[in-house]
Amino acid sequence: MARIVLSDEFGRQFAGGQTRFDLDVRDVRHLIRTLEEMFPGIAEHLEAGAIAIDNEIIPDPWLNPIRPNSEVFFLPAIKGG
Amino acid sequence: MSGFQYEAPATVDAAVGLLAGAKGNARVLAGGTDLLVQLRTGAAKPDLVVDIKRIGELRQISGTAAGGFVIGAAAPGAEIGEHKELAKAWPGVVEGMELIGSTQIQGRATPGGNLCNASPAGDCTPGLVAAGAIAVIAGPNGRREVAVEQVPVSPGKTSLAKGEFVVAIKLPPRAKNSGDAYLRMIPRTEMDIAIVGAAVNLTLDASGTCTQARVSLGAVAPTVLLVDAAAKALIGTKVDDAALAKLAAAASAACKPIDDKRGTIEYRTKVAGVLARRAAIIARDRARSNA
Amino acid sequence: MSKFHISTTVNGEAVEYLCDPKQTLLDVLRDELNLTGSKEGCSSGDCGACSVTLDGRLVCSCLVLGVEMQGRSVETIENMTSDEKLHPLQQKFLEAAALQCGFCTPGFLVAAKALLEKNPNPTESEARYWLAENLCRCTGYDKIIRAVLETAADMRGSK
Amino acid sequence: MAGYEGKSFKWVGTRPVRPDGVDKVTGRATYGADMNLPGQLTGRILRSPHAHAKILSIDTSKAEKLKGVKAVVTSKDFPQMHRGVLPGDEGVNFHYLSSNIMARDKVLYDGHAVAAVAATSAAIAEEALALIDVKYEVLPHVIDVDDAMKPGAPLLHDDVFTTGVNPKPDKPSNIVQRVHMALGDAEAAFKDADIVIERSFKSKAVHQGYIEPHAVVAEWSEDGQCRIWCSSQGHFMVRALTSRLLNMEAAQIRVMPAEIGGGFGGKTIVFIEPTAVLLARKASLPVRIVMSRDEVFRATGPAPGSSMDVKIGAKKDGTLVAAVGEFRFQAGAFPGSPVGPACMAAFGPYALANVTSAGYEAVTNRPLCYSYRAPGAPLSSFAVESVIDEIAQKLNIDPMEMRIKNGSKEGTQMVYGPKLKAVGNLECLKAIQNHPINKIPLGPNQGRGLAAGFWFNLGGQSSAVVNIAEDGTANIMTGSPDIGGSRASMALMAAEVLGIDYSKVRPIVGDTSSVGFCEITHGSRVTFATGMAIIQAAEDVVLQCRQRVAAMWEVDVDAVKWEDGHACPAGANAGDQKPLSLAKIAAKASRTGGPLVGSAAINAGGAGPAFGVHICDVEVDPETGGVTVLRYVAAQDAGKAIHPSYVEGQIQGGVAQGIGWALNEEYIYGADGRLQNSGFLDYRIPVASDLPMIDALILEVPNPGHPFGVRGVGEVPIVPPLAAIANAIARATGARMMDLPMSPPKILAAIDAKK
Repeated sequence: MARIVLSDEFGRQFAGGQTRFDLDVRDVRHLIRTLEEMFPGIAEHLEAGAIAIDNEIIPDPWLNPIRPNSEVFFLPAIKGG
Repeated sequence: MSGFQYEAPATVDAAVGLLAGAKGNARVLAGGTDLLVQLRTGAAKPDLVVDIKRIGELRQISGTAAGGFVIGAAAPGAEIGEHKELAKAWPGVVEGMELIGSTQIQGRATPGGNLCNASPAGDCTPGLVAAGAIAVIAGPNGRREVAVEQVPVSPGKTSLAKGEFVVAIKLPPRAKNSGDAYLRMIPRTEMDIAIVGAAVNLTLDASGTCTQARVSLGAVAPTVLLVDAAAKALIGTKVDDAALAKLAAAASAACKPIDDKRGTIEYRTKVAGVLARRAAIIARDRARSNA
Repeated sequence: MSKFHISTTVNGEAVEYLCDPKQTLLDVLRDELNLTGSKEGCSSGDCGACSVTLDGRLVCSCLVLGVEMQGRSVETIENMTSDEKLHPLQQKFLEAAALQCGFCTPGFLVAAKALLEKNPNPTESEARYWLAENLCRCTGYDKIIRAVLETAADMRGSK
Repeated sequence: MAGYEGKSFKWVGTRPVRPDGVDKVTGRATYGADMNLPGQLTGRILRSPHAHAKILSIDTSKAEKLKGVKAVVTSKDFPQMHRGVLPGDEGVNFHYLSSNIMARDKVLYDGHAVAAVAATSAAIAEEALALIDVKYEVLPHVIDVDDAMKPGAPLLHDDVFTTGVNPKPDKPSNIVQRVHMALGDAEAAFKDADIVIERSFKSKAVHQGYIEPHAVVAEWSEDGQCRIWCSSQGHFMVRALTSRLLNMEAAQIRVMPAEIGGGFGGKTIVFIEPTAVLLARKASLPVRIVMSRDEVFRATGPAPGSSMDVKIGAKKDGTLVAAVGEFRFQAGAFPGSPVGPACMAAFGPYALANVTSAGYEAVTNRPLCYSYRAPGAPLSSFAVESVIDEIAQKLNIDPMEMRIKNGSKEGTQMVYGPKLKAVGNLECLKAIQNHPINKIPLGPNQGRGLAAGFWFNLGGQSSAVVNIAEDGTANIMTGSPDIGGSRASMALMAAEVLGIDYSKVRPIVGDTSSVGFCEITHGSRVTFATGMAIIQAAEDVVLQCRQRVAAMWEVDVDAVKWEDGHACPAGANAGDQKPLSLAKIAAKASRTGGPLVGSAAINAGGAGPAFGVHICDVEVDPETGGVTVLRYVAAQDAGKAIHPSYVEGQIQGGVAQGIGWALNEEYIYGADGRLQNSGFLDYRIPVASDLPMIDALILEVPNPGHPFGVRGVGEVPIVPPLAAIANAIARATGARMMDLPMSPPKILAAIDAKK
C-alpha cells in the first residue's frame, strides 16, 4: 500500500477532512482514478496541481509508477518566474 | 492629425514674433526633457513649437564685467557643469542644475526650461532663488527682468505673457566669503523628482558672522519658496548649531506641502528643516574657504 | 500637416529623411533609417536604452525631435565598431558577461564610451553616477561597472 | 543516462564569450519591436480609465472611418470561451484569459484593454483611439487584499467561489482559494516555547521591470496561416494560448522567438499577441503592437501585494519549536496569484516539526497578478525571516548560529510533504559565516542583516536537436528562449558531451515549427531541463558515432568508446585502430547511414531545490530615513555552475531586484483606483549609483537529478534580499520595518516612533 497525502484544503473540500490514505495503486493515473471514484470531482483539481512521489516533485505526472511503499503528496501548482 | 508647426528661429526677435503671432497654443522648446514627455503622453498638445536652441546668444554662458554671470536659457546642464568659473562662484546653483536627471538629461535640460516648467520640485530653481538670480524675459514689448521666483506662479503655470519667453538667467557678482549649496531628498541616488529640496546662499564677514543669507525650499509648496524667516535665523550669527536649529525650524514652519505619491506632509515638513540645515553647513564651509 | 525634410549626419554619413514633427529622433532612427540598435524602453528619458551622442553630447534620442536634427550629427551603437573590430568596451562586455538579456546593452555601451572619452580614469562612484540613467534589470550593474572600469584601465595602459 | 560523477569537465564550468554576444553588443540582435515587415501597420490599444466599470457600449464607427485605419477590434471579435476550467487545460481559465486581453462586459482595472486599432501610422492609430466612444457605468472598486476579503466588498466576478473550504460556498466571493498545509501541531507546540513572536506584514504590488516593453508583430495570410514574432519567455506558450483563444489550430500558427529584453516571469503569458493576430487578419496586413511603458505598468502581470501574519516560537537556546504563517495575496482582476508556492516556500530554510502554512488569494481591481522570479517566495520569506531575526535579537543569539542550528538539510520534511534530497542550505550558511564581511566593523547608523531563502526549481518538457555538419561542427537547437545567456550553457554542455571545442558549437533558439515543444523559460528550468535535453541529444549523436565507427571497424559498438571528441578502441578486442575524430566521422556520414542528427524530447523530473543565504550592511540616515546599501554578499547552491559568470549574473540581478522591492518599488494607487506611477521615474527600480558591488559566492552541492548535477539558479536570489535589508535596517535603527517598501518616509516615521 502506498501512502497518499492530500493537501488540507482538498481533504476538507472533498474527503471530509481526511488527508492520509493507504491505497494500492500502480501509477499516478490509477491513483487519480481511484481518488475520483472515492471523491467525485476531485480529479480535475488534483490534475491542476503538482505531485511529489518519494520526495521528488514530478511535472505533469500520469504514467509514473507508484511503488507499494511509495509516499505521494499532492501539492499546489508551482509557477516559476 | 495631431501634429504641430515646428520653427527654429535664429534670433530672439524672430522667436518673439512667432510666439506672439501664434494661433492656438505655442510652446517653447529648449532642452525638451519635459516638453517631449508631455507630447508623448498627450499632456501637451501645442499648435506651434518654437525651438530656441538655434539662437546663438541663448546657448552662451558668459561672465559680466561686474563679476556676475549670464546663462543663456538654452544652455544645457552639462555645459553649465563644465563652466569652471561658474561652478567656482555658484557651486550651489550648478549642483542644482546638475541634479536634473542624470547624464543624458544633462545633455539637454536647461535652467530656463526647468524654471518655466514651473514644477515646485524643479531642482534648478531653489539654487537660483537663493542666489538672487534674475530672469531676462523677451517679449513683444522688448526685454524685462524679474526675480526668478516671480516666474512660476503655480504648478505648471508661469507669469509670462503671450509672446514672452525667458532668454537668460543672470547671477549677481559674488561677494567675498560667500557660499551656496543645494540639497534634495530623493529615494534613489539619481533619476528622481525631489521630495524636498533646500538651497542656502550666504555671505560671511571677516569674523565669520553671516551678513546676508537667502534660503529657498523646493517641493514643499505650490511654487519654490524664498523663506525670509529662515534667512533671518542665520543673519548675524556665526552659523553655529543654535542658528542652524532655528533655521531648520523656520524652514519647516514655512512648508505648505501636500501628501502625494512621492512623500507625506509630515515627511516633507521635517526633512525641509534637515536639508536646510545641512545645506547651510555646506554653504558656510564654502564661504569660509572662499576668502 | 506636411512632413519635414531634414538633412543631417548619422554615423558620419550624410542622411536625409522626412519626418512628422512629433516623431522623436529615436522614432526616426528606428522606423525611418532602420537603425534599430537604439532601443525604446520608456520614451520618457528614464531608462537610457536609446542613448546616442548628438554633436558629441550624450543624450536620450527619445527626448530629441526628429525635426531638430537639421545640420546636426548623431552617433549610434551601429557606429561603435571600426575596421571590422569591436570597440574595447564591446569586447570587455562580452568577456566580462556584462549583459544578460542585452536590451539595455547598446545604451550602456554608448554611454560608457562617452564617459571614457570625457574621463579616462573614472572611479567606481563616477562610473555609477554617469551611468545612472541607464537602467539594467538583469545584472545588478556589478559586471557592467567592472567591465567599464577594466576597459578604462586597459585603454589607459595601451596609450 | 551516462554517469558523469567524478568526471573532470573540460568545458562545463568555464567562462567563454556567449554565442549571441556580438549581436547584442553591436545592436544587431533583433528584439520584438525591431521587426519591420513590408506594409506593416501600427497597432494601438484603448484602455480603461476606470478601476471597475460596466461597459455600456463601444462605438468604433468614427475610428473605422478615419483615413489610414485598417482594422478595429473589440471583445466581439474574440471567440467566446468556456466559462471555468476545462479538463486538460492545466488550470487555465480561458474565459478569464480572453477577458483580460480584451474586456468583455466589465473593465476590471485601470488600463484594461477595451478596443484596438491598426493604422498606417502611429499618429493615425492614436487619433483613432480618441475617436472610439466607450460608455461606462462606474462601479465601486477594491484595491487592497484585506479590503477585498471583507464581506460586502465590491464583487469582481459572479463565478468565483472560494475553493479549499468546506462546505463549498454557494455565494460568489473575491476570495479565490484557501490553501492550507501543516506538519505536526504548531498551535499545541507553542506552549513548549520560551519566546513567541507574532508579527503582521504588508507589502505593495511590484513589477518585474524588464526594460523591453512587450512587442509583437503578427502576419496573417488568406490560407489561414499565421506568423507571429514576439519577445516572450516561451513561444510555444504563445502558440498554445493564441490558438486556443482564437479557435485556431496550433500548427496554423508559427511563432518566431525574437530576442527577449528581460521577463523575470512577466512574459510567461500573452497580453497582446492574440489582439495583433485579430488586427492582422482583419486588415490583411502585418500589424505591430509595442506597449508603451505606461501600458506595461498598467496592464501586464505584476507580482501581488500582500498582507501576512507570522508567529514563531523558540526555546531559549534558539531551537525553533513551532511556526504558523498566514499569507493573504492580492490576485489581480483574475485569479492567478502565487499564494500556494508562497506557503510552501515560506519555511523552506528550516527543519520544523510543527508548522502550519496557510494562504488566501483574493481578486482586486488591479492588473492580473502574475509570476515574478520565485513567485510568492520573496514575500512569505520576508515575513518569516524578519520574525526569525527578531527572535535571535531578543534571545541575544547570533542569527547565523540560530539558522545553522535549525537549518533544513537532506532528509528534512517540508511543510508541503516531501523530504529534501541533497541540498546546500547549510553549506551556504557556513560560506556566509566564514565570509570576511563579518569582520568589517560597523559605524554609527549602520546595521548588518542576514536572511536565507528557498525555491523549488522546476523541470518539465524540453526538446533539443544536435545537427552535426559535414566538417564536424555542431548546430544545436532548442525551443527555450535565451533570457540571460542560456545559449552559452547549452553550447558548453553540448561541447562537453561531444568532446569538441565550444567554438565549434553554434546554438540557436528554434521557432515553433522548427523544433519540438519546450515549456516556457521559467522556474529556473532551462539550464536544468533543456540542458538535460541537449545532453541527451548530444549523447544520441555520440552513440550514433560509436555505432558507425563500430561498423567501419567491424566490431561491436561496445568495443568503441567516446573520448575527447574521438571514437577510440575501448579495449584490445577493437584492434589497433587509430582514434577517429567527430570531424572524420561526419565526413564519412553519407557512407555510414546519412546525416548525424541527435535529438531528445523529455519531461524532466528531478529538479533540485536551491537555497541562498544573503548578508548585507546598510547605513540609515536617521534624519531622512534614506538607506544606503554598503555591502552585499550572496551565497547560493548552484549544483553545478555551467557558466559561472552567468550564474553570478543571475545572483547579482536577483539581489538588485530584491533590494528594489525592499526599499522603493511599489504600485501606488489613488483613491480613484488609478495607478499613479506608471513610469520609470516614479516606479523606482535601482539605478547603478544605488547599489554596491554584489559579491556572489557559488557553492556546488550536486543535484542528484541531473547528469552534471545542475540546479536552477535564476529564482532563489530574489528571495532573501527583502528580509536581509529589513533585518539590517532593524539592527541599524532599532526600528523593525514590517511594511514594504521601506521607503524613506516610512523609515523616518518608524525611527521617530521609537524615540
